[in-house]
Amino acid sequence: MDTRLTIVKRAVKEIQDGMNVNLGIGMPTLVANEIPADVNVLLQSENGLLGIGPYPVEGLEDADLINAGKETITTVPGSSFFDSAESFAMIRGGHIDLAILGGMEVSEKGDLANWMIPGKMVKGMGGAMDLVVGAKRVVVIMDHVSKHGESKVKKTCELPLTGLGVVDRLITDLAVFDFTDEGMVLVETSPGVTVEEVKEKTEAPFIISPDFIQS
Amino acid sequence: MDTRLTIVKRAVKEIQDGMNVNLGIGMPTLVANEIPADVNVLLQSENGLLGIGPYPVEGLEDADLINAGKETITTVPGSSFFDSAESFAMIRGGHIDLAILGGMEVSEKGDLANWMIPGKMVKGMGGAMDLVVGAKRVVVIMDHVSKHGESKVKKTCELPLTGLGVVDRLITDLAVFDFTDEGMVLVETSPGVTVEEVKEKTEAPFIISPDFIQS
Amino acid sequence: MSKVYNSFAKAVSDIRDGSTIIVGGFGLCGIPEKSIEALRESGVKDLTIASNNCGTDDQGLGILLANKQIKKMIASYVGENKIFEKQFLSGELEVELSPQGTLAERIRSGGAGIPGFYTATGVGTPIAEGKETKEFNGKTYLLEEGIVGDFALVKAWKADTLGNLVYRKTARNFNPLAAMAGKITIAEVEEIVEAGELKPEEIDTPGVYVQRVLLGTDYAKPIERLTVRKA
Amino acid sequence: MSKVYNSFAKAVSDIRDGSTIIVGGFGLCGIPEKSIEALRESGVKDLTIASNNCGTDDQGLGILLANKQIKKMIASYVGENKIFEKQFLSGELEVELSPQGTLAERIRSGGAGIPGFYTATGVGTPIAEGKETKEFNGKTYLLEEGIVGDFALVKAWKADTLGNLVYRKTARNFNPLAAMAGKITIAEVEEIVEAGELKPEEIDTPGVYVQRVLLGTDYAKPIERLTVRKA
Repeated sequence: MDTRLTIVKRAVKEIQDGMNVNLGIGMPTLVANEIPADVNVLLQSENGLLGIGPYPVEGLEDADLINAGKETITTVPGSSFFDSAESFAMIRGGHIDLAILGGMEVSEKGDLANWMIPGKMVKGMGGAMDLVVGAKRVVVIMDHVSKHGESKVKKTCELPLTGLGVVDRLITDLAVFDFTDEGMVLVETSPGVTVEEVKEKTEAPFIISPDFIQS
Repeated sequence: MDTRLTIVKRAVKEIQDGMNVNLGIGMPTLVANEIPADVNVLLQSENGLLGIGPYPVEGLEDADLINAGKETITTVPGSSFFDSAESFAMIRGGHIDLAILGGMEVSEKGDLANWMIPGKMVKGMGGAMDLVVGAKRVVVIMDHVSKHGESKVKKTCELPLTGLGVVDRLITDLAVFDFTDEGMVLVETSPGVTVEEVKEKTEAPFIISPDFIQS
Repeated sequence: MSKVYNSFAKAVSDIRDGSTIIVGGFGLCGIPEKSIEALRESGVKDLTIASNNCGTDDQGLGILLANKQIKKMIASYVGENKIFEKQFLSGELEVELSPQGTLAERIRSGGAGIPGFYTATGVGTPIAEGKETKEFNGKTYLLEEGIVGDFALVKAWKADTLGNLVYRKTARNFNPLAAMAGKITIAEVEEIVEAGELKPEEIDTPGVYVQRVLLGTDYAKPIERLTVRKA
Repeated sequence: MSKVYNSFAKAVSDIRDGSTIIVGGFGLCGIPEKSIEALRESGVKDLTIASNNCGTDDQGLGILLANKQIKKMIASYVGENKIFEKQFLSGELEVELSPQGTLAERIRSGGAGIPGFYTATGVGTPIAEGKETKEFNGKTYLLEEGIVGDFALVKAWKADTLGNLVYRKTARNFNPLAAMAGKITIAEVEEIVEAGELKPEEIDTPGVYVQRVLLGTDYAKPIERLTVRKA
């Protein structure tokens, strides 16, 4: 199983029946495909839709019906359209149960950086800054280690922040962490991954949960 | 002609073709009946309707369709329903061309008092404070002199204010005043009313417009 | 995952003494009659209620006043109620008057995660007392704060089982805003349909704001000022 | 009192160099294609544009960039545009990034007469630099200011002759907000009907916000990311 699929399959467990969920662009979008049929959720798209359905059947795509990633989509029964101010009233006002976003760096205090690399072209934060402060629960999914072999789980984020102390849970290809008043807590490791390996590849210090699960 | 009708008939001249207008509760509501058939206006009701129609035919009243005065009404073609936040976005945001409100006192600086008499029960200001700061043009209609013979056009309002310097035009049974950077300006007197009489019954000092009209 | 409750008594059973409740409606139009009745039956006290009006002596929120269940009222106009007057003058009832547009926006803001906003409404009036002001482009504005309710009671026309709501005519008024601002929003309606039967474009309040949906029957829908013309 | 214009050139003819324009749309979905084209033809310069995105190299607002008509862009995401990157890096183009929800609320606020509001969005990030903060209940919020446009360009599905607008699906997005915030709002649509043909409850944008209505034809409606499944 590639690391992306490992992460996505773990992330989908965060989704519970009855939730309203916002999935970020990129890897988080893939989580939608893994939601079990008996789990009823409404997926929110911040451009103005609650109740995203699957991609349209070829030829039936509609340019007026897209998600926040600008992909053509469909709607599910019970969906609703609204304007972008209403959409972010929902997000900022704490009505979205769960947001799953990608990350570039997460700090031990739950700070998140995922929108800007200094020196590179600034593309903009889109709705990410609103989502991380507004959603009831924020789960970040990302590779544990960068392509250059550096830990992306930092003592302090080096990249400009998306939000300060906003991450509730971090899911990487190696482990799952929670961010609590006591600090960063290791709650799981992925199959075949030891706590030693996680320690080695994590710049930030962490404590181990009493409920720690070795997969 | 009673003084109410004098005022109402003068007030209706403020309404121009194509305007969106809010008429206050009480005497201002009567202005609607006097709008000429060839003048197309949309009347706004701050509870959430643009396009108030006449009272319903007896037996066809609908408890779910009322104006801000809680009277049963109808709608005109081109009307729209919306919530109260949207309604006041319209008002506060300067999208209503004209508001006609009743008054208790108006000062020479265009301050308005029309919601509260100290010592008496406070009923509340409803939407009046929003209307006077938001509408593009605010016209107040009221009797010139109180039942006790006192001028209601004051140097300074004695009653608690609804708004500070908000009145564009005041129409009474005796006269019409504008409020300008130069001060309060007499622009018209009612039929049979002399400038002398207006001066006598007006506590506030005023200047006479170069375009003054003696009716 | 249906949000439909069968009992109003059960739907309001976790509203406790001292709760803050946002209630939809304008005058007696679009008020959550059945939830208000259930609240009276429950007997909870010391409520803080934010609603544009406070009913009449024997209708709407007036029945909670008569039953001495309201400690504080946040409203824009309370003129139709003698019991209100009596309790206010005796000091039993605390009142916070908020201009109607400010109140509507404060409730929306509460629901939208906005703790405060600036408005020109009320500058230079008694409403400005004790409030911070700030200048923007040389003009003075008041800081007004968002309102969040422990609960919100709203009345809609139709709901689906996911809590999506559609309102009827001017019975919409404060209801969509109240729905946004309740931590737990209880919606009563005249018809409940299956998810998918309301068109995505006709929904006024997305179900994400609504936790409980109830079917009400025999709505009184009192008319405060019957005004008609001859056919 | 019809608000219908027959010429896009005429409808944008009073937009001057240096104007601030709010433009609806999300990506290339629901963008006012014809008004943007008319603006390019008019050649006005030094525009400040507030819009969630800035089109692509050859679509949407991108064609105004390519023609060097934009001085400043207020947006939340500008990633799809190489000309943008070039002009930004050369200093030709000024950019103000605003988080998407903050941008939507700033535009709504501008239209609603609210000069500023507080939000937790962006606290502790580069977006907070130079902005006032304030605590509410022990939590820090940023002050964000409303945006008002000299003009707004919006795209709707249908209009009536009074300027009432109805949007289609997710092509609604920023359009109703832009409509509120333009001193002069120019709406282009795919169908114009008589006043009274749109139901009062289906209208998304009341005509009070709209000054000019135009019928557009041959909409390109480009799809940025075509994603489909097999039948």
